[in-house]
Amino acid sequence: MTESAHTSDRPVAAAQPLPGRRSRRARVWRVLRKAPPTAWFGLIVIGLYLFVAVGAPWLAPYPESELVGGAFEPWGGQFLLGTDQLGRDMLSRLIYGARNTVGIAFLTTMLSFLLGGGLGLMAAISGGWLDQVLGRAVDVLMSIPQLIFALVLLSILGSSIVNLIVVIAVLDSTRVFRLSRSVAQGVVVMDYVEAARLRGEKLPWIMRREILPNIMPPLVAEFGLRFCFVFLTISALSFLGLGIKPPTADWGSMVRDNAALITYGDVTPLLPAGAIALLTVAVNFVVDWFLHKTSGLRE
Amino acid sequence: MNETAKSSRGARTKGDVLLEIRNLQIEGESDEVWQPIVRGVDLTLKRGEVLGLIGESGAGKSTIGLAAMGYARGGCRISGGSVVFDGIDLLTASDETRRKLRGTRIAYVAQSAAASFNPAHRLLEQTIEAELREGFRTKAEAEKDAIELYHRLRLPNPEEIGFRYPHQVSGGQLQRAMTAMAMTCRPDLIIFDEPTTALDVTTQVEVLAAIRDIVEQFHTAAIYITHDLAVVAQMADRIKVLRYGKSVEEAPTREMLTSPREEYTRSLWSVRKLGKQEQPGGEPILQVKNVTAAYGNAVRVLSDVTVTVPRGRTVAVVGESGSGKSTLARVITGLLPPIEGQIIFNGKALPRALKERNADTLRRIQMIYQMPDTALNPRQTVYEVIGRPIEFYRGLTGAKKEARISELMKLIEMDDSYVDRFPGELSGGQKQRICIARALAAEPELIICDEVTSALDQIVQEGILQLLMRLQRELGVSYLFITHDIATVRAISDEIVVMFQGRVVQQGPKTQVLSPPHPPYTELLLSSVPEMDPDWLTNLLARRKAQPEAMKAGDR
Amino acid sequence: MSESMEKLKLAEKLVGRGKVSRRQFVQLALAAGLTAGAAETMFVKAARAEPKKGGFAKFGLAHGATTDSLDPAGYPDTATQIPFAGAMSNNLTEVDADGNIHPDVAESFEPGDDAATWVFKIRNGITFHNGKGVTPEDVIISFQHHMGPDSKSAAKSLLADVKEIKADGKDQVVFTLTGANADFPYVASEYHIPIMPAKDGKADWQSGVRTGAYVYGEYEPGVRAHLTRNPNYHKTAWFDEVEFLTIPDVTARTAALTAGQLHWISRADLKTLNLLKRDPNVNIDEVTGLGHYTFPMLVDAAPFDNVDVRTALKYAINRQDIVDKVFLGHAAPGNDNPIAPSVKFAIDPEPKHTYDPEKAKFHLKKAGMENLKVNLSVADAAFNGAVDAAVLYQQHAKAAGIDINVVREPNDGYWDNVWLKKPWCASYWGGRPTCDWMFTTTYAKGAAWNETNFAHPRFNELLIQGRAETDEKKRAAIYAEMQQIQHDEGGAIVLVFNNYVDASSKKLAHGKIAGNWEGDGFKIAERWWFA
Amino acid sequence: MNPVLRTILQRLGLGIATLFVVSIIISLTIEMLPGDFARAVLGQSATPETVAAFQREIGLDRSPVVRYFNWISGVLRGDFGESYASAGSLAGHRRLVAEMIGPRLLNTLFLAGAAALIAVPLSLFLGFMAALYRNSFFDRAVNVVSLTSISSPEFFLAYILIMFLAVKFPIFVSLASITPNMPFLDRLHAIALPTLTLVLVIVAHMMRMTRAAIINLLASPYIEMSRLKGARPMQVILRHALPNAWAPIANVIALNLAYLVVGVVVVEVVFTYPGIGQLMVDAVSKRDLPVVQGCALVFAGTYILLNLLADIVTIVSNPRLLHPR
Repeated sequence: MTESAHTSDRPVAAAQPLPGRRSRRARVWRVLRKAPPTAWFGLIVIGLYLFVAVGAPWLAPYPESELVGGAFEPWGGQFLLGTDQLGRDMLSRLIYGARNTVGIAFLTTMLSFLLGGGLGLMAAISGGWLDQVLGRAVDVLMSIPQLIFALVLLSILGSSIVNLIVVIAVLDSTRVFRLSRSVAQGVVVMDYVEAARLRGEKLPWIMRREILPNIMPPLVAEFGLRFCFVFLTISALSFLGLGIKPPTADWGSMVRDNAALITYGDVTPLLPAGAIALLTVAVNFVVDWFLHKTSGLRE
Repeated sequence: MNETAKSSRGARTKGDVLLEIRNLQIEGESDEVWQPIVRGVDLTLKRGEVLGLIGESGAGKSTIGLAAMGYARGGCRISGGSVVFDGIDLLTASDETRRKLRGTRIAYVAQSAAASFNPAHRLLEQTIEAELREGFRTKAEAEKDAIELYHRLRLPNPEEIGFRYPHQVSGGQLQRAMTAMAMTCRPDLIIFDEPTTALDVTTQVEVLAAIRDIVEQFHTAAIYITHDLAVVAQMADRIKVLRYGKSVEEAPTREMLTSPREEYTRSLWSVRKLGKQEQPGGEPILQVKNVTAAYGNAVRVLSDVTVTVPRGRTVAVVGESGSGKSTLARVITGLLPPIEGQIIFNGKALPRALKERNADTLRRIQMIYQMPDTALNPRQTVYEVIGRPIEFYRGLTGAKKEARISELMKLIEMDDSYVDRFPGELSGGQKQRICIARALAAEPELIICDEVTSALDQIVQEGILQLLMRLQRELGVSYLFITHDIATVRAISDEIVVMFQGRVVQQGPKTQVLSPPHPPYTELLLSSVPEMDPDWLTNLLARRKAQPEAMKAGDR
Repeated sequence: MSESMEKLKLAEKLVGRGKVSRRQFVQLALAAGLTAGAAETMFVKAARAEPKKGGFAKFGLAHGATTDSLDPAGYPDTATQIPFAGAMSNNLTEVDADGNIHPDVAESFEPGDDAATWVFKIRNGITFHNGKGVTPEDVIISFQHHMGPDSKSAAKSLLADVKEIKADGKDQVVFTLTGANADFPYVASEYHIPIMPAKDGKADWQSGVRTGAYVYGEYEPGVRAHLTRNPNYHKTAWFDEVEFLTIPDVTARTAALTAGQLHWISRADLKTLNLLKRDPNVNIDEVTGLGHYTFPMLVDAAPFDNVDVRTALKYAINRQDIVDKVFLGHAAPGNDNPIAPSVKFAIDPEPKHTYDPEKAKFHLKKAGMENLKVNLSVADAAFNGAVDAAVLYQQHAKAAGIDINVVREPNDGYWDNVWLKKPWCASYWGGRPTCDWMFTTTYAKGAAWNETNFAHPRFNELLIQGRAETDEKKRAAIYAEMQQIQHDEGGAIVLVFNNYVDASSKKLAHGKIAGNWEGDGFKIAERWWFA
Repeated sequence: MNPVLRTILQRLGLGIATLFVVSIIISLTIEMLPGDFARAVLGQSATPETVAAFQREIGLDRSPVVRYFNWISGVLRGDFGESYASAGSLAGHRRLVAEMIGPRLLNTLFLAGAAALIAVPLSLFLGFMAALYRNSFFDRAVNVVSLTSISSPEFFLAYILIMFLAVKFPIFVSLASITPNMPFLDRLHAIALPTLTLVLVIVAHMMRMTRAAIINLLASPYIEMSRLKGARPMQVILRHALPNAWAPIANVIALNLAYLVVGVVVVEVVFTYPGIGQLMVDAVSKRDLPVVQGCALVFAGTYILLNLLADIVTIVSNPRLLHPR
């Protein structure tokens, strides 16, 4: 409807200012300016986390796992948020926890997207037996309880950080596979994909150049959600004793180590849990807004 | 016969004013900025009168139609003016008042009946929903009345069709069922929003006839919205031409057709005036020989099809949806390997499947699609779209590639400055030009054009067709032109292939195919194309009554 | 404290158990110099502690697995020990809260001439839950259940020197040992050896029929066990019903206690003990036990096969720091001697293994293993605070140039997959009441639970000598040498002697809590009552 | 009904094939775990002879392939085998896997059922309301609350609930220990907190998906048509949107119900609830393969069955599939 100004396709003599590459930043800014407060809140929180994660060694007042005081020192004074059960500075561990937990969750999610997304695209484009085989394999993986299977696999492989990332990424990639396959199927039928095929383009080009850019919005949104789920899975594993090993600060085991305090109304264990919740809330806010922007759901 | 039809329509008594729209202003939201869509339109409709609203896409026709019900779509708002229906100002009335009018006193018939019927309920339930809700009739009475309406709308099996689900009924029948649904409460006003645009021409005739009759029988006022002047000429007492949300001119139907005042109005049927001198066929570049094809193990979509395209010529393939036109294109390109038969290109048989063809073969046959929106990757700039085939087939990069792109942009009559744009920043016609440039970038010998103009407005169609013809003259490229639109066929083709249900019904030079005597299907197809004559429909129906068997193919 | 005052204290206790009348008590009180009025008040207060029958007590235990069974050859932890060994069963003998040995299913026991034979007389009229009287055959079968080549019982090595068990008449059983063992009545009290009825020449453990205070009821392994009072018990039990629930999560345990769903929980969370103490409805029961926590190294696995590596690791840990930070003072630092100070013949070996990174470095250099890097496998399933202790240890060892990699193991299956398997892990011991017993169970060659794979010829020789030796002085010398061997060469880093820190509802009352095992010597169900 | 039946049979066949593959994978992974049941139970006291005797007794001496085929042929006859547990003793008293899983499964289903009975209607209601009044204060509030509850670790929610509803205000109990002969109301009281935790976890997800499904449908032309026919807002949702929303909603519900059965190990641990998740974790740690297999089959079967149900709802709610042309 708003296209009326372009109805005529007669060549326009004087080109209008081009929305070229230079103005992309301006466009992003324009979109951001119109973002709702929740999205802003989410973006700021995510930015803050990234800043803290990157700058942990400079920001933290004390080293990650050094004992710097007595156990359970109160808040304020030398230790802003007190100390934990061993006398490590809570604030420093929270800061390093951002780096470890967020970093690991991020790597895991990336890996699961590379794996699930790549296979999903291949299944959608190729169809046929490849699609069938991958689809069935994913069915099988999804019908095994994820957390318990992760526990078993980690027992077999040993719970190193690399194994943790790989195991969770593989198990989680099933969901990514399903999503990317279904959204890619919507794009595969498009004429421009057919045009690329008719041109004689090979699978990687079609995947990367024709399909991927068009399924990015739902994938990015899913990335945010999966990131949260991976985050929660890792903290659940830590809770069950198979997560990130000490003395690395990670929020899941920090909650678990101090959980007993909750029953006495002490908020210390709430801090790492709150940090988890805050980040996932922030990511979800941004994802929500992003989905809203890209799905064209108006009104 | 002509006289009777005229008198029956002329005899309609026009009553007092039913609907009065004054200075209507409607805005639409785009990127959170409100921009005007309708800018001060006035409209008056008397009881029993049919007003045609005509204009290209973006003219604001549908928006005005919905505003006549006091309704604005999501993302739109009525920002000024008044809509007075039978003394009630719909814009200031309460939600409840408006809601109660809708479906009872003002009804709506949408463009796509298939999408507008709820797939979860049977037709009859949906037909009688409004009157049951308002308690006008008992369920039994309402059902009886609905069946009666189905009868009048000449739906097949009127007793039973209501118990079907929407997906079990064909498009033309759904459109009539939707008209029945609009009629159940005997409204004073019906808004018809392009009710036949999505239908084949042969089906369109039936629906038009049914709608016209029932509107007359119940003496209902109507606003008939369409982009097709020939169609509206059959339906409307008066016609109003819209452009950019403004009224261009308004006149009684006959007056509008014979002596339009505005240049713009004349341009609306400009494509019909395009013509091409038929060129005799030369050596064949493409021969489709006895091809039979099917999807999976399902029924055959093509049986024993033979088509020849002479070099440097345009062969038009016509037929309605489901006739196998597009499948023919898929078979030629190798997307759908045929079960039997051969594709001979430049005297050599092509491998059946796409994978077996080499890049040079692929280069020589290019394709242009119906919907430029889906044919262009929305995430690639014009530069990437046109540049890729140059790079892919010719291996050109850098300055050479850019020079070639610039050359192609000139060929399609577009400025170089467009190369950095994304398809979303182009109009429909511009997108289609980019598609043409992409095909030309491969330097093909044959271009398959699959309904390349049917998604475009008339005026834009003309531009595209002229471009294609010019390119043929300059570059000597051959076209296989798939379309359902006879006017387009007239404009561009040298030879015509008529297809029906997967078979070739008739094939030959344009003048031969278009002049009688015709085989029955060609006759039906040609006669169903609306003409700029207000009496065309009346006359056609009368003619067909005399030869009832000709109609059978159309009632689908 | 004066003698009369002491008598009064005892009397107060006896009032609680209903053994002293009001008149007797007031007389004692007056003798101790109290006024009659004060004596009266004191009596009422003491009498309120008098046990009475009734109620349904629920106990929350830190252990339990679905593979647990009634078979006393197993009984890996408190989930089977407290309900089945403690509440449901009796042994021939019983150790009381003060560490004294008493007859139980036996009425009396006598050693032979050289303490190499022991005669146990079965209590007159004692019956199993099914009404069947206990016969010498039952006793013999119950012991033989753990003996013989096919036995997989944990008590096998404990009974390795039992040569023969014979019935003597209708109510006497004679044990003939391969060598003298003055501690044999203590052995007979071991929780793996309850008296079970014989059936077809085998011990019938499956039916759950025993002689104890409570009768077998419902049992879901790894979840709960529900027992009801034995009306014909030869002693007295107070609760009508008892239930034992497996709750490995300490937070869940604590919450259930404070919410009143449980009356007693084992292993309260030390980190939050101060907070739990503030709960007006909760008592903290702290008993210094024989129990201790260790980091056992397999002495036959590299690099722990080098005694200098072991010594270095012993010097590289700051036990006091761990006591303070992990156990918050509820423990005593160890000196790599597994014998608790309260046990007879215990010594405190020299040189003291206190934190000394320089000595650790010296020993490492001697072993040629500077920059030692080792894995320490821990989980809180070993003992509450094991992970924290290991992390602290890691810090301490850094100063000595030792890189300890703390491997966090899953709690589930820790005892099956890590303990006795991984070269270095964390472990806990309930402790044994005699030197001989402790060493026989844990450090003797071939012992089922030899968690360090310790096989020291001199040590094993001394173990045999010690049993035969009747001269107290010589015995003391033998056990002192054995303790010194453990201290110098043993594979176990004895971290701390722990206190049993349990928590209970104030609704429960009890006498002096025994420290020989957890849960009032496993007998909590029998000895405690609702106030 | 023919297409429904055909689809059901097709899916059942696929499901059985999936179960088969799952059992193979589980066998493989358990074989790959270090140690076996005999060693796990015998511990250090094991001599090579006793381990061998033990292995003979429970059949661990045969090759994994033979054992697998024995087991699977038993399953095909409806016999899930015997647990290795308590085979360690001399007497041959073993527990049937079915006996071990049965009560635990019932417990899990009881908890899942309670949670579902609250969560499903609640989330549907909230989803409808949020869709109907979207961008209203109610919608935004529900959105923020649901996001927060999705974002919190389960054990965290559980501890918070314990703190408030069991310790500070002792309305419920933190220990969800239930026994077979407990009165029904007492059982409900006992599982109140785990139920609430699960409800918090899944309501958010289901409600958001319901809302999205409804909103998605509200953009359909037939919804606009229903408005133009003068339908009331509630009628639009209930009569025109809902019948078409059943398929996505059923899928979300199936996914969440499967989660309630399969994914609640953490909640079981925190509340000491004797469910099947803990049983499987226990069995894995003891290498009790038959029990692990049994649990895995139950889990995978649940997942497959619920998805099948969702498929059936999809077919039945979609006239296109139910009444083909």
